[in-house]
Amino acid sequence: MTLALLLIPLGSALLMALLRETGAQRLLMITSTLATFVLALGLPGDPGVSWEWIPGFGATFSLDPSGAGGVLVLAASLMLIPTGIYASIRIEDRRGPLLALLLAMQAGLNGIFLAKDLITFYIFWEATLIPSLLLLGIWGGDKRRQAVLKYLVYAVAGSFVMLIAILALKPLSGAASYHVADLLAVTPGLPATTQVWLFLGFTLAFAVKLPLLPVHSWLIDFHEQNHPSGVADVAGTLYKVGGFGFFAWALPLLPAGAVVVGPWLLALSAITALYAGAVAVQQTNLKRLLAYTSLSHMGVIGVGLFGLELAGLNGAMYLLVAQMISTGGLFLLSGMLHERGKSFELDRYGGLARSAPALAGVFLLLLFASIGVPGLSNFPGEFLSLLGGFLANPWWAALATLSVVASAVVAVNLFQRLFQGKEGGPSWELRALELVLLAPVLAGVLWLGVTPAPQLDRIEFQSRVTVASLTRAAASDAIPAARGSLPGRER
Amino acid sequence: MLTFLILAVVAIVGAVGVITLRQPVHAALSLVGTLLTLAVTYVTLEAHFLAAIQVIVYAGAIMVLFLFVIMLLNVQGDEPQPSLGWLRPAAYLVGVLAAAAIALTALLDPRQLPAAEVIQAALQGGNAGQVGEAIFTDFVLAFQLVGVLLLTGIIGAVSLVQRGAAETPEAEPASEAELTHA
Amino acid sequence: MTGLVAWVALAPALALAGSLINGLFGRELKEPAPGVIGSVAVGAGLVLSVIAFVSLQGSEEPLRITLWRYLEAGGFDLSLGFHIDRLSVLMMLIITGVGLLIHIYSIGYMAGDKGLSRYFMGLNLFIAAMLVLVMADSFLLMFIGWEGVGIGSYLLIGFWYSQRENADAARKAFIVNRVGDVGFLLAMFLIVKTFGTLDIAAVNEAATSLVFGSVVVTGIGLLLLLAATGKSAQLPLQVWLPDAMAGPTPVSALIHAATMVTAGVYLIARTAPLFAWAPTASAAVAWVGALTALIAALAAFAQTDVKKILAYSTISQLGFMFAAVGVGAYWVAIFHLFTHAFFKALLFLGAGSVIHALGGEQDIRRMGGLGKHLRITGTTSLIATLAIAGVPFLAGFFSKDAILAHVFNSELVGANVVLYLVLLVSAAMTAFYMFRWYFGIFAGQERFSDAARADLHESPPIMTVPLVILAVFSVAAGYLGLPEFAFPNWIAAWLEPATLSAASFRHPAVALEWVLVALSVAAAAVGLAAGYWVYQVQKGAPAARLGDGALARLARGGLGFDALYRGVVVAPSEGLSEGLALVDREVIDRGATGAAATAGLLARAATLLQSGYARAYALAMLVGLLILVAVVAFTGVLS
Amino acid sequence: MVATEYYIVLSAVLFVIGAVGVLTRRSAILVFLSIELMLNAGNLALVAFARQWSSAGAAVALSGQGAVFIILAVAAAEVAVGLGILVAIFRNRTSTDIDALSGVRG
Amino acid sequence: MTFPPLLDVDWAVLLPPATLLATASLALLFSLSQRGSAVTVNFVYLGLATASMLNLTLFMNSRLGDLQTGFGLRYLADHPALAFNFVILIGTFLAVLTSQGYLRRTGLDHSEYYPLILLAATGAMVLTAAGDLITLLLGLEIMSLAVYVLSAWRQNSREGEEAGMKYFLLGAFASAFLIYGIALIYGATGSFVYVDIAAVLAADGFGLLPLATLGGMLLLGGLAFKVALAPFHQWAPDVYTGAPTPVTAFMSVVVKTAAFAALLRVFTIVFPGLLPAVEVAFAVLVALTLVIGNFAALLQPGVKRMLAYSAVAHAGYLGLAVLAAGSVGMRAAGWYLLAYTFMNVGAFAVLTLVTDRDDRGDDLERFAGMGRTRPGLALALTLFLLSLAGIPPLAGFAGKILVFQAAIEAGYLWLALLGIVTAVVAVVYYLRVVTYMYFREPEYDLPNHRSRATGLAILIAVLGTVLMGIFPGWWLGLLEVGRIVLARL
Repeated sequence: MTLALLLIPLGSALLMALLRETGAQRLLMITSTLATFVLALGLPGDPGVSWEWIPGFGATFSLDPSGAGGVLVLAASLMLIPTGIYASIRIEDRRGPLLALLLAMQAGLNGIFLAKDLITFYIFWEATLIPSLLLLGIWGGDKRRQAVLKYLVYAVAGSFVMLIAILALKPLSGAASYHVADLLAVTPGLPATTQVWLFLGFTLAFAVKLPLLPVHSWLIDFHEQNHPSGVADVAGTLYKVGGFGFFAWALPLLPAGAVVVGPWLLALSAITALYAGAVAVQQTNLKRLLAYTSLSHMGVIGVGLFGLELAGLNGAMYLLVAQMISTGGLFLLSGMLHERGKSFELDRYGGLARSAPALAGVFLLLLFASIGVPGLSNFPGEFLSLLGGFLANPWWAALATLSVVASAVVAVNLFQRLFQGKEGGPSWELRALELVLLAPVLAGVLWLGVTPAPQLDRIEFQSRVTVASLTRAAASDAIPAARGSLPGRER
Repeated sequence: MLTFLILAVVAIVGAVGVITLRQPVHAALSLVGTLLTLAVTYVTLEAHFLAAIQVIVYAGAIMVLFLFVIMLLNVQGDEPQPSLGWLRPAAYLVGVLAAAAIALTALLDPRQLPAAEVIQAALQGGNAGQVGEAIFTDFVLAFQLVGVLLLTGIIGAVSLVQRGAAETPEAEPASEAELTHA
Repeated sequence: MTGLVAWVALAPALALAGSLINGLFGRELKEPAPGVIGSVAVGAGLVLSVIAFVSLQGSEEPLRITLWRYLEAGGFDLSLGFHIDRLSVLMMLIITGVGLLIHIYSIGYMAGDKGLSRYFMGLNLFIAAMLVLVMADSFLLMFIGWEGVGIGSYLLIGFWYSQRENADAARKAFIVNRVGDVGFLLAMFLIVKTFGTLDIAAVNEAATSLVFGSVVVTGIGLLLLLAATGKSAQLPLQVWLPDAMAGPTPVSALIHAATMVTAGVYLIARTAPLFAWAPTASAAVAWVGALTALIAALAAFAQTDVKKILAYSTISQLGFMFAAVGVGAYWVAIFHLFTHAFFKALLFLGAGSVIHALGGEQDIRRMGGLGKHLRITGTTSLIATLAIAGVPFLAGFFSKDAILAHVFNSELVGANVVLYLVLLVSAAMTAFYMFRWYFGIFAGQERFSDAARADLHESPPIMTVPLVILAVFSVAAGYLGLPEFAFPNWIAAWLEPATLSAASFRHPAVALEWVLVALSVAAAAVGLAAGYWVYQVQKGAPAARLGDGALARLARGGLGFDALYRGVVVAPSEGLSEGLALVDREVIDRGATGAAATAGLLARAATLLQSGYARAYALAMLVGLLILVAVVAFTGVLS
Repeated sequence: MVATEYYIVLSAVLFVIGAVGVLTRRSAILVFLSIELMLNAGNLALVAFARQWSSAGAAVALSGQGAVFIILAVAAAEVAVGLGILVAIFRNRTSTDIDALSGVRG
Repeated sequence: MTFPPLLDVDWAVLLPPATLLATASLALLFSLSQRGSAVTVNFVYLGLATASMLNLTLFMNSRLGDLQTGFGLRYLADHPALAFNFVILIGTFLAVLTSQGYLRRTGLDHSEYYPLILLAATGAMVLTAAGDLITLLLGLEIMSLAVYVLSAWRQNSREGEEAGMKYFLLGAFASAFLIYGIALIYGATGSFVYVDIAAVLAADGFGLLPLATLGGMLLLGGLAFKVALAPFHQWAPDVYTGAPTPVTAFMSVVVKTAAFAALLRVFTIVFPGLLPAVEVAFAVLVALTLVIGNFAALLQPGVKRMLAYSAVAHAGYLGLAVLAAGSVGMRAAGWYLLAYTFMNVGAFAVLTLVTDRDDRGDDLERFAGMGRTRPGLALALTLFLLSLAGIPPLAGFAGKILVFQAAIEAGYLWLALLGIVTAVVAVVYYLRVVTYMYFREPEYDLPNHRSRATGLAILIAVLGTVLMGIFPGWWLGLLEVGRIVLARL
């Protein structure tokens, strides 16, 4: 079944590329995304697969739905239902290829989240680059080529260095294979200094994708230049897998490295959260604004991760899940708005609440979800992330908590500019079909906000491993030595 | 020793002639001089068969071929106008360094020359029989491969030259792609 | 606890359901269906609250209802649940009771508005959140309610969003509240770090095991205070409440007078044991309250908007409550909260009735003499005014007197007298500005336009009946808390198990207590008399003379806090934000471009070597060989 | 008898002169001639070393001379192809300047 | 008079190259009576098939543990050599397929073309299996002479002339190095046979290490030229640009495979006995190659020339495997070269179909919108380029991780890091073509060449690129088992 989560989207993608007829394309999209979602619902307890892949090299092909990955898959497959169907309706130009790429993207993401072998993980990690690049490059805006280049260089520079760290991991530790179980048995025992360097290698890749200051600038262009339907942005939002990378790989495998480098990254994350919030206030373009907002969330996620506390790890993953849905929903909505207003410039809008109350209502709900209003999806994650950071370092966490204010400013400003103020705008109410499409998003936002415990349990199943590893590392006395060897260490 | 020095000087003078004489024919003849000197040197090194081959094949056949081509192409000397002027000093510098490196290495661990009897016993003057034996035992594969090599050389040379002036370039537009939109 | 009482857990759910119905099917609902639905939902909540109240009569044990597991993270796990004790049930009664009245009133007040269902959606949402806030058994659930009421408030302040000012006011309220929320969040983090739990009861219990007055417990207290100042519009976060008057008047009555703004007081009372363990934090609370009371009263002097006067009055009264909780007189604060809910709601609804009658006019300078036109409104408003002014035998008198007495008797030696005096002056000022308000509207010359006069009418019964009911409570509520030293005090006894009235107070001679009562009566009388003299006898001439003085202007603008914040907080933040945006655009983004340019240079350098000359290539080869040899030679020499 | 090292030095000098010739001569055919000089330098070294290795017996010594024979053949084949290329290219040109063949660059 | 010991003359190990030689001769004779090579080419396929079968037989034997050598360890048809032979055969096959339509279209269809290709492949096989320096030299020369001629195949074209001239002169120059190096090694050790040299070097009291090392360096220089390691690489971009595209494809894979095989063997058997710094010196070459190859490719306006530089860069990646040496390095290089053969020949094959008949018109601008006008070719080219860039799950990725892993295991983490950083640059220039094909509107009418054979070559290359990427274990498994001549037996 786990394998089916890759094969269904991938097979559908191939089939989609061949289909010419609109109706058939839509039908396939609906069937595929729904089937994937239903399968994702049934993931818990599924045994997963593990095959030898490159025997002499020690790579296996291993997928396992336990832990945070399964939850992320669930959220991603939920989001792809409205996204895919909306794309199949909205996109005119080269629809088939776009839908195929969306599905390919989904397959890749599922692979990233489910991989239990470091090489398998890397393959999906890198392979997902291609559909997202093509989505941006073919259907993007006027400056898409610059955006593509920037995205490409950032992503590849990070992940290639990570590749070296990955490749070095096995020979240095003497692990039997790249399977997580084999690695976990030995890599935490590596000398702390080695771990620090390897961790930095992973950090480069994950920090770019998370993203953290100052390697975030691709994200802004990425969102701004993607197709106005917002479809690719949703896929791109799903793609912010850096946090997951830290959580599932870098932290548990290299705990001593994490303990040494973590505090620095915690500070950086806190700064990112606040910085992005502050910059978001200045944005006049809806997509750029949303991009900075989600960057701010990513900072909060970082705070949760690098506090290296159980609560924070759980929260970071949960926020990632929630963020997929809330921010994804906002991008979809902005796509719907663009269809009506043909612009993302906020100056062009105003007073829409009167003519489009449902649009305003849904938008506001998602905005609230996104700024972490309790009872909605982002709150548990945000709360736990900041809590985790606070337990580790109250001051940086407090700084990050200030981003709560910044995001509130952004949200209410945005809502006011779009929906309040002057009246008598055109009638831009959501159509029934669009409301139906948004229903899964809203359901997800509420579901995640009201009963987070079941999903958090699944996440915690995995975070416990990490925390155990981290605790052992923190207790060892090799750390101070490594800390001294870190460049730029203050004295 | 004196013989060696004379031979060495002649060989080097000939070699310098190759790289300095303006007229290609002169340069080629200068090379022939060096090659012949080397043939004599081979004799001093107990390699009579090779000396003969050097004269017949190298100084004879190969150099004649060279001269033939020089005549055929009516090759003039180097173009008078300078190009890559910086290359010459660089070449000399690098050359000196390279020669020094090789010579130093060679002189680093001087070896005692075997006694004349030993050399005589082993090489027996390097006559054709001796060398032939080496070729047909140690180098039997190499000998076969030399055949292949020569075959390749012949086919290659023929295919290049045979087309000759007879070949007319295909009449095709400079660029097949037409600019459809500016 | 099971049985009928457990159904009380449904109270917020019912309100939420009402909100959802109004929200989702608003377009299909015909007037007055939205109002009826909303009122029924709140009414059901009231019934359930009464049931809970009754069931708690005999028992001091709180009613605990576990809902579902919410979070579980490492050391602390958390189920959502309700903890309904005597304090919460009192709050629930206020919320649903006053709430019901205001819902009913709104049916009349909002009649004909296009966004009726949206209005009741917001109102019900607010009730639901407020109930959650007071019923919560953990800080986290309380925070859920806390934010929920904030959102309800945001939606309702900006209800008439077409006007920019209203939307701005809503935005301001939300953001300022969010600042307070940061305090709440950080407090929660610190609580988890310290106690490993967010259960309020457990925290209260565990707090006493810490060192008395230790940094941690003080820190938690101060952070909670920050949260409370945000929601309760206390210094320094009081600036949003006057602007919040942009919302419909019933909203102001419910949210910005009776219930939501008291959440801060409730929060501190709820965590009384913790604050009792943090004297510094408690003192801070008291000082914040007292200063707010004074400053807001000052600001109230100069307002011309009927609602803004009430808004500053609310801030001021909340200051009294803060002072009370600050000195540890928790039940007293709740008592004042209780009485204040009635008379302040009444004042707002009265004001609403006037505004309604005058077709939207809010400027006190264009009112006057309305008492004879709007009899019910005028009478009930007078009762409320007297109550808030602290006129004996009305509700406000008892509760305010209790506060003054407890402050005076508190153990903040030295400071207690100062606090007392500040509050006493504030009390006198309250009486003064409230009479200015009352006389300005209901007595004296009629200053409204003829057009308004033509339309002038008393409000329909659906609005006046709630006024009357509230008026009754504004009188009667005070008798629940007669001065302890002489009379049985029901409310103190009722709240005792819930709020730990353990904070010790001096018990001076009864004579002194009577003196204190006399002083507070005197303060009310002085204020009253002054108000009567200035606005009734002199027709406001002394005030007019002050009219455009700098002080008056300052007071009118809320004593310059807005300007101060604009200069000290908003402008620098905006500057920072702009600066960072610039940095992001010009430095970080450029950095990427710069890297690309460097790569381009390297590329050009690499191709420059490719000169096309075979001889140069040969040289490179020879050099390469020399490099090989050199590397070998040097490594050999080195090793 | 003259020691092997002297022959090696001579061969090194010839080799380097050939290499410098490659770098400095602009006529393709002269470049080629220089390369022939380098090959002969190699042969000289081999022959000198063959005599030196007489110490290790006839087989070792003679294999050096055999190698020279093979290299002669290699040189011959190279010359055939090389001159073929030269003729094919310069047949229609007035000069054999290889610097003229530097259009492909960058 | 002492006779040397009788040599074991095991002609059977020569069967694959001998088959190619025979095919070349037959094809030449046959084509003399033909105008064009339409029929002759079938001989070529037949010969390649036969050689493959024979090679397979030997390969299976070597897997079973037979160490097949001949001529007193002068010819080592061991497991890696036979594996490399497969790569050579596949590369040759794909190059021939690509040539078929191309020759006819461009009027370059002369009867000696296929015989020369086959002779070059013969030389490549000999080079791969060479167990002594003389065999190495001869294999190299056979291969090189044929390729010199092929690269000058297009006469009356400036680029073609330049290619032939530069390649030949510099190649002969490099051969002179090689020969001089052989002479010095002989001078130091008294032998040409790898294992004997290794034994002498390893013997106690060996006193001529500097001389032997200098010889090794000269040898390395000669081989570095053939594999195009910087700074011995400069011929490559110019020659690759000027040679007919199928020949470029052939050169970039077959010549490279054979030269790397020889280099690996020398590096594995002979070099460990030299001064240890030799490895460092080689690492410097690899580092230079990685930087220069990748950066020079970055801004190339022509796709063919970009691919030429990319070939240089890939030599750098293969250099990493060479540094690892031994069975690890052979395994990594053997895997990489097959993957590289598929993707590189594939890319060049696509080029032959969209560029002009004179191989010009490979400017990046002309690829604009190819995703619309020639979707199939664009997709194939995209796959090849992505694979070359090392993006998973294509063959290039698995190859990359294998060579990088090998280098890291050999202790060359810094070089691996350098390699990966320059690989970022590589991604940019490869994907630049993709962005032109897909992210721009078509501006030019591309020539619409059609060739079934070339199409087949592209299809095979696509399959190879994809399947090797997804199932890398198969070929790796084949490389794994079997015996290798590593040192004195």
